[in-house]
Amino acid sequence: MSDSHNHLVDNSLSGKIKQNTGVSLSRCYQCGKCSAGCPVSSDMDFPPSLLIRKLQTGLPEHEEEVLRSKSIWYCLTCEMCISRCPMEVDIPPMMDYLRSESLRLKKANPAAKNIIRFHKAFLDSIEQTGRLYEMGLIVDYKARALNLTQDVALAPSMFAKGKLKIMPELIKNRKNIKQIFQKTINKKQK
Amino acid sequence: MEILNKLLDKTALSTLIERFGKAGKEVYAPVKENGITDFAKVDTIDKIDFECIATKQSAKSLVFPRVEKILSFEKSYDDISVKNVDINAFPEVVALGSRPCDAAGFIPLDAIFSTDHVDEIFNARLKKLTVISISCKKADEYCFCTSVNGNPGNTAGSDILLTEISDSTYFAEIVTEKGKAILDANTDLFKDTSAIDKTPHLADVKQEFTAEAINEKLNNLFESDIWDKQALRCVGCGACAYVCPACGCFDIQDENKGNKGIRYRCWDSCGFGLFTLHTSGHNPREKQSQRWRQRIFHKFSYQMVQQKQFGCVGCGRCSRACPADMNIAEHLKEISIN
Amino acid sequence: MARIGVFICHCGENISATVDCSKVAQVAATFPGVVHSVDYKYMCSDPGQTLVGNAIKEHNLTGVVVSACSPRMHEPTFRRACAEAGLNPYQCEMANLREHCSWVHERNEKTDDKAIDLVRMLVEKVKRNNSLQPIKVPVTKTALVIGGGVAGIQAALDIANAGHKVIMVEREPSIGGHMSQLSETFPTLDCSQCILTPRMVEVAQNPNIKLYTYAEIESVEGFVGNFTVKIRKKAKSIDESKCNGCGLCTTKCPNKKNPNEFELGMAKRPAIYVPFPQAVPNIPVIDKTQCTYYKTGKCKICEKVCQANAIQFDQQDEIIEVPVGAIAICTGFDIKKADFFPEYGYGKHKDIIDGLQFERLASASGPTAGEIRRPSDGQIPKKIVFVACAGSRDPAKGIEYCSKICCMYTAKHAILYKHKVHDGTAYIFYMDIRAAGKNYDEFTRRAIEEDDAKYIRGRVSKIYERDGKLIVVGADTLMGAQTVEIEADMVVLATAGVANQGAEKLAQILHVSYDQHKFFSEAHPKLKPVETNTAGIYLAGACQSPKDIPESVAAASGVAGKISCLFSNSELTREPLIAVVDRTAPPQYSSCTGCFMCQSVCPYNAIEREEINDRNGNLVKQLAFINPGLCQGCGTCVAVCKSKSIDIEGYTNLQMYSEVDALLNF
Amino acid sequence: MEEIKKIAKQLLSENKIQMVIGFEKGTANKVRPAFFKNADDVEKLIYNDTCIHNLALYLKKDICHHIANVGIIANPNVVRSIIQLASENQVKEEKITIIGISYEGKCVGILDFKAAEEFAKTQPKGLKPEDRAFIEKIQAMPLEERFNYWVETFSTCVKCYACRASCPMCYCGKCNVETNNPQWIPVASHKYGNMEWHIMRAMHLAGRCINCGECTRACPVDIPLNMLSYMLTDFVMDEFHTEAGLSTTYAPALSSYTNVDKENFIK
Amino acid sequence: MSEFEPKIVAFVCNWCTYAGADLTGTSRIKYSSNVRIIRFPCTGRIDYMLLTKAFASGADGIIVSGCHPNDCHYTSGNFHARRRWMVFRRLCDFMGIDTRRIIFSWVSAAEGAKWAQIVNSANEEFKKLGPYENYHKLSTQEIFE
Amino acid sequence: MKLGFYPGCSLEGASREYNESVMAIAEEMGIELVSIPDWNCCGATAAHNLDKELSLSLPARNLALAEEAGLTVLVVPCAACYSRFCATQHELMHDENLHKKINGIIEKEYKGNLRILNVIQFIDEFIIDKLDDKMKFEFNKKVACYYGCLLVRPNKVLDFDRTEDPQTMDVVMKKLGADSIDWAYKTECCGAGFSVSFTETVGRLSGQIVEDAEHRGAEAMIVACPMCHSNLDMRRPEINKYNKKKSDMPVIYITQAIGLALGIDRNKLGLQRHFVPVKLKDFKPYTKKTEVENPQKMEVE
Repeated sequence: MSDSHNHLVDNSLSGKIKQNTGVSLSRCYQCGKCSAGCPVSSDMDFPPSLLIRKLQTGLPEHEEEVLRSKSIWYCLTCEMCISRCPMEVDIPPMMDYLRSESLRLKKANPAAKNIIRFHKAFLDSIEQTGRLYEMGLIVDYKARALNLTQDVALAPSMFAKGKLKIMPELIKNRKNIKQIFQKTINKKQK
Repeated sequence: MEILNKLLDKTALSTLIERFGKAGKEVYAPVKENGITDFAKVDTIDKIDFECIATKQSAKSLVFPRVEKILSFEKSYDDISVKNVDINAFPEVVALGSRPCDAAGFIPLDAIFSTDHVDEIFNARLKKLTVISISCKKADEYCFCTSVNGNPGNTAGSDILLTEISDSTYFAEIVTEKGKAILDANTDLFKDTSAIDKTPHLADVKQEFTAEAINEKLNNLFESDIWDKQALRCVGCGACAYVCPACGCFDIQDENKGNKGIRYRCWDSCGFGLFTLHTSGHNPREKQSQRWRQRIFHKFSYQMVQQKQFGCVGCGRCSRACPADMNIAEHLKEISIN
Repeated sequence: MARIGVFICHCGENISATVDCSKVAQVAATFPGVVHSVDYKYMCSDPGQTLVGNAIKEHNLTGVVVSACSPRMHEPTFRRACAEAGLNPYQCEMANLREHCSWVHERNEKTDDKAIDLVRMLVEKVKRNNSLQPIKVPVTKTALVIGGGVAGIQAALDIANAGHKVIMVEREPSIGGHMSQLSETFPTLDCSQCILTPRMVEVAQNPNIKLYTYAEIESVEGFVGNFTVKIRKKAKSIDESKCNGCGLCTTKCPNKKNPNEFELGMAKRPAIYVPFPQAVPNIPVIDKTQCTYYKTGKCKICEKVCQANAIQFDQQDEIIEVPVGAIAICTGFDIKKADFFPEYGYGKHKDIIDGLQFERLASASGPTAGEIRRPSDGQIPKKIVFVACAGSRDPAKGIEYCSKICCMYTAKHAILYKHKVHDGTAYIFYMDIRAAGKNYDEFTRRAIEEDDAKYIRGRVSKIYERDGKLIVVGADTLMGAQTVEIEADMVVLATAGVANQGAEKLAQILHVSYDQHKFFSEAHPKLKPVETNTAGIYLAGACQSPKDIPESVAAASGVAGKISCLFSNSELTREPLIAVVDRTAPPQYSSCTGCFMCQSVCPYNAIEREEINDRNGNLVKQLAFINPGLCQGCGTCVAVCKSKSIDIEGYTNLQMYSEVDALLNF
Repeated sequence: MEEIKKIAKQLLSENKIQMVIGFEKGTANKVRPAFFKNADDVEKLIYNDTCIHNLALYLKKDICHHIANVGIIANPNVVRSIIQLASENQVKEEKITIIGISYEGKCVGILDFKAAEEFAKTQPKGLKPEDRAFIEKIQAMPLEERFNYWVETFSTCVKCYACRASCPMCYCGKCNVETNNPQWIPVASHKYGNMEWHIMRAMHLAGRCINCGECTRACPVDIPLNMLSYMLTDFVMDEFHTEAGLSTTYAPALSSYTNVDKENFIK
Repeated sequence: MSEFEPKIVAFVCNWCTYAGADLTGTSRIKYSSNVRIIRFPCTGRIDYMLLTKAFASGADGIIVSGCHPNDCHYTSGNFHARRRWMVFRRLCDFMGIDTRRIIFSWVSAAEGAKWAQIVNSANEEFKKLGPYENYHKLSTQEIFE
Repeated sequence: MKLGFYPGCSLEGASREYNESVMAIAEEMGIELVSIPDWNCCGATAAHNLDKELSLSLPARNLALAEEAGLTVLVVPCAACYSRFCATQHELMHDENLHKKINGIIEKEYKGNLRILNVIQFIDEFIIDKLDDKMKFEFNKKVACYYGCLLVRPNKVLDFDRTEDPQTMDVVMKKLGADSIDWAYKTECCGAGFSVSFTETVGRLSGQIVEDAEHRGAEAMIVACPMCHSNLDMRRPEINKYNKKKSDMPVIYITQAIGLALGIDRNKLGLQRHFVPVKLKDFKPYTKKTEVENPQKMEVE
């Protein structure tokens, strides 16, 4: 037996964040610098520091709020928060984790539907072709989002400027890519 | 016992070794390894170096090992339990291919360990040792056995002495009961013969002086300046003593691992300054010349008085080993004509 | 035969909560040589010490192992207790069951085993301890005070008034330190210079104090009571004995456009200057890097106008060697400059200033004569933002510790600002208000309640300039971490107090330890707050950690008390834990063969060459001899001695060997 | 050789020295150290390329104690030894007259210490190719094999201390192996005792050994123990750029330091 | 079966590492209890023969620790020690003595956490290396049997 | 000289002009950029938003392929790809178990011997020193260098320039003869991956950036990230809507700026593909500067 502390397994959300990402939320002393610097904090229902505060309480109702929040989806991963945080609380990986948890538990905020659709469409494109096929992505995304009129004006001019391709570019070893998807994201979702 | 004369084929010697092995006897013989010939355990004849004039070290470690456990002890809170070494557990050993001088060396050594106090451990080892020597057909400039009552075909100390009389045959002299026991157990290997004159088959070692003359001279030489002169280049190491077949000095030390420990004896040399150093810092043999004098006096005077035995067999090992070329024969000759 | 007593301390529950003390005592009782072994709740208490004393007498003990806390804590306590019971104090050893065992391990059998091993080790060691007598050394009753800030001034005056000589060394041309730069002081708002200047003058006039300004410590050798200090007195280019302080040279100097250090660059000064009007001594210095004569070989106007003929262009640095008995380090602190902060523009904006600069702006003797004006354009700022914790409590990019004084001086700044700019608004971004001190919280409340300081709880994320305004972007965490943007005219960063620039070098000269922030380390955080680990060297003021004026002064008086105690004896008693060369009977005299490798490794020059002569005076042998007054007991000589002729008391070869042996063989 | 004899005779006859340490004929075709106290004796002096014993050793022995000035026939190894001994305060210049001989056997006349330093510097002393090859062979072994190699090699050591006795740098009045409280090195010549003894000896010679090889030559059981100190000499040269036996004011590697010594192994 | 627990001896100087280990205690930072600390006045005092002695007596690993360069209470003891260890390590390596089992470190009086980390990582390393049988055997075989 | 090259999806699609300009200046400087054979998408924001291991595996496959192809230096112009590559490298090199696991997933062995360079590092290392010899025009305009997020953050992983107020791009632009302004939005986020899903947010974030640059007199913005470029260029209608005024300040890739200074044909640099027309003209011909005067030296004499 080693001498290390035998901590009880922390089942709170912040405990899971610690275990899965190594980010310790107890380090946050609520200075608010992340919220002040966050470009999208005004769009969020809870700015980053407040979101951490909710997780620090460890109360189930607060955790629920977080998983159902818009904040986690509005995060742009611009890394401004971590680059300014005096305590080096690495928020972006925490956000990544919260998003995957929110998805897994089917608690994603309705406002985030478009984002999720976009991400999924994006990954589908990669899974199929190995690379991003922008035309396909846009068509796929719009189909999913049922937002057929958005950016109607943009596509033709992009096309005109040679920025969109009609045919997807396929990589040779698509099997390899499919395998990677099988072993990672697909495995977890099934 | 009267000496029995036999013949032994070299091929039979090989069989003999095998039989020793089967009988649980450990056979030690000169073996050449990395250019140095020394006694080592053998199980076949082909490892044995028969050509070597003298092994670098003598055969004395077979009965007087470099380091030897005497007893073991164990401490507890207020008590110590002591266990003597089990002398019955010593193996039967055969020294094969030793030279007559090696064999002769066991005699003064025995004298040291058996005068006054009879050393059980030494004697137990000696008792289990059988010496089968081979006469010398070659000698070098360091050999001087003939000056100290020995000769290249000397049987003293050997249980069996072999003398090579042809490429294939040894003349075997069965000297002791121990030797006879071997003969009796292996009659098929030995052939009968009458006495043979060994002289043509022996090396020529010129006698330069007599040990008796040295003994005589020493009576008046204690205060002589000859010791200073002779010891000038001596560097004070213990090489001479450690290769000497007749040197018996030892140190007794304890070594422990926690509660448990052993007492052992290990070789020591009168040539070391530490040998006689007193706790006070005073040293009765402070100078190297005094220690050299002690060495000569011990071997040629004191041992004669106490044990009726010289402490030198003329093997010349000390001179060969000396880093400063202290040639003992040369020094002794100088003393004899002083 | 050794008769050892073992005493296992529970330290309340500090040890016994983790280590089975009674088991350890029982096992220790079975060690060879141990005749008495007990455990007890508080060994260091009076009854505990009596327990040890009685056992020594009753069992006729020859050695004692107290198994309790770190020997660095209580070794002297128990050695004293042993001595009182008639046992030589050096026959007492301590096994460290608390810091090295109970506090760092879990409660289990392995920890008990370790405790037993630690005790066994020390039992084996103490069996081989020698009974030693303390060494007496004389004391030089002169103190060296390094640094002439408020702490140094206080320490020097207190020591001098106790009747001892003091040598004060100050790096700058004048004493006074940072306190002389301050405007008014919290929480009383009295004028800093008004209270400090008289004390500065007192230093100059006290006959017991010898003051060297513009001087630095070159080297320190020796030991408590007997230091030898070399001071480099930098050339001021002025003959101090002739200068009458008329100041004509400074007014006539044509080279006036040099940044004024005392005003933190917010004003200019001539190349020959007195740092500030109230400087002590009131003697100018020529700044050689700026003086036209030194740069071009021409000018010498100051020489021409000086009627006292005090200008000496060819003056050289002077090295002064003085013997002292004790040293007080009062070197103070520096502050992080505003150009340290990335998200606040790396000092690009002139109107983002640090707290010390604000002090000068608010000071009646400052560059604006006490009016708060922007450095960029001299306008009076109507909106001012103070940023607390600027760089402090920021392990990521700044300083991880709390700089302690900033909350208070920021509150003071807000009050001073309001007093000077009645129609202005002061915002303060803060994280916590740390105002623990007599009348301190009241003071910050006053800033908020009476002087209308707008405290916003949150940290500033970014400051940028736009159209002449400074946009301060922060958050208000009391409002759900909402973003707050203030268009300010001026920003004051409450930057952290950090260790003085030269602290590390000085620590190395003095051989005292310092922490990761380069602050000097005290010998014990609670019980020896003004001592260093080196006997005879003391600490006061902000060189130890950020401190405010009352704390610095209190520590300085503490140091003065310590030094006065030291000087109250004519002789010092030193621990006899020093190296010795073995001696034996002639003709050996010693196993030392005089190769003197020990001499080349001794940092204290404590090893001399002893000559042994015969009756006719002929040299027989040269041996190493260790001067017991100089040896500090490091033992490096012991390890380099090939023949093991040197040994060190307290850590002898036999003792250390036995410790290794005892520890591992069982 | 005639020139050496001439110098020695002259020094002795002028009583500038009272003894010359040199060589004479030994057993068979060997040479042996010899001590000449008058000019006539010097006729017996010989010098040839078998004269490899490090005579500097005798400067620390009884025989030189009461002699005012000792002349010594000094090849570069001896010169280096004397310089090293001088740096360790073991010999005094006024008591020694060095008659220098180069590696090629050429007599370079009488050297004072300063000249001896200069002379030593002109006599290159690197590792011989075979020594280097040996060291490299050892280094190439896996750790365990290296360990076993030395354990086995040292197991034949009888602890006669001929290595110590023939080393000019082993001049301690009381060798560490002879201290017994504590008993740093087991007295016995068992594997452990032998290993410890050779570790200690190598460490004591680190940065002091002048690579004369006497220890191995003296060893009655031919242990290549000089390789330990040769290897360390090389290491000290590489790391600290110092070499024993070139300066009488030399600070041996292990009793000096610089602020920039490598510490990449320290955590 | 219980896991192998290495025997670790730590030779530390009084002023930095011993005090650092005290700080580990006052900070209540946990570390492996396999270590036994022996206090020396200075790293300059530490004799290399004690290290081999420790191995011979059953240590599986050794930690030698003192003040950082320039921080020595006695000015230069650690500098001398550093050289000594350089040479000693070289010799050990040449003789096949496992230098991975001797860990040198600088731990100041302020580095309580570092001390715990040094001990724990040493403990892990020594666990990986297993018992130092080669050296233990050396001192126990032959005549002790 | 041959260097490894990872174009990434954007450079093959919506940001072709970036690719074209990188290739154009590399060619001019005699550098051959070798694409990783059979490269795949780095996964961008989508992957790490949804699955960590996927987000590491996709870049790791590319890195492994590059290593297999014997490349040691990899130029990654797209800031997003660069960020993903660096993050992957950092994570794998700091976590042995994770490294093994990812190698297992991609069924390739990435050893970690690649040096990953963004376009500015590439310019700094291989191009800037040669500019003096090859420049034909001075880029004598007032410009705002815009770094965005992913080029400089997080510093711990990228170790490139200083996070707040970076300077490397400014240095390059100054070298080209531009007056690069000090401004407040150098490293603020443009909205990045929300370009499609939250267009309004992008309008706001990018709007503030464009407004500040224009307010401070910039004639052009210089970028080194295809996402920044599409947001600032293609989303100009949304930006104008947010700012309630029309802005026609062009957004130029730093490689295009260099290309212009080198006198490369505008179409070869892909300038015609911009939504906001690049109307910059009147570049001053460049004359190589002779010996730099050493004022200090003069003073001594």
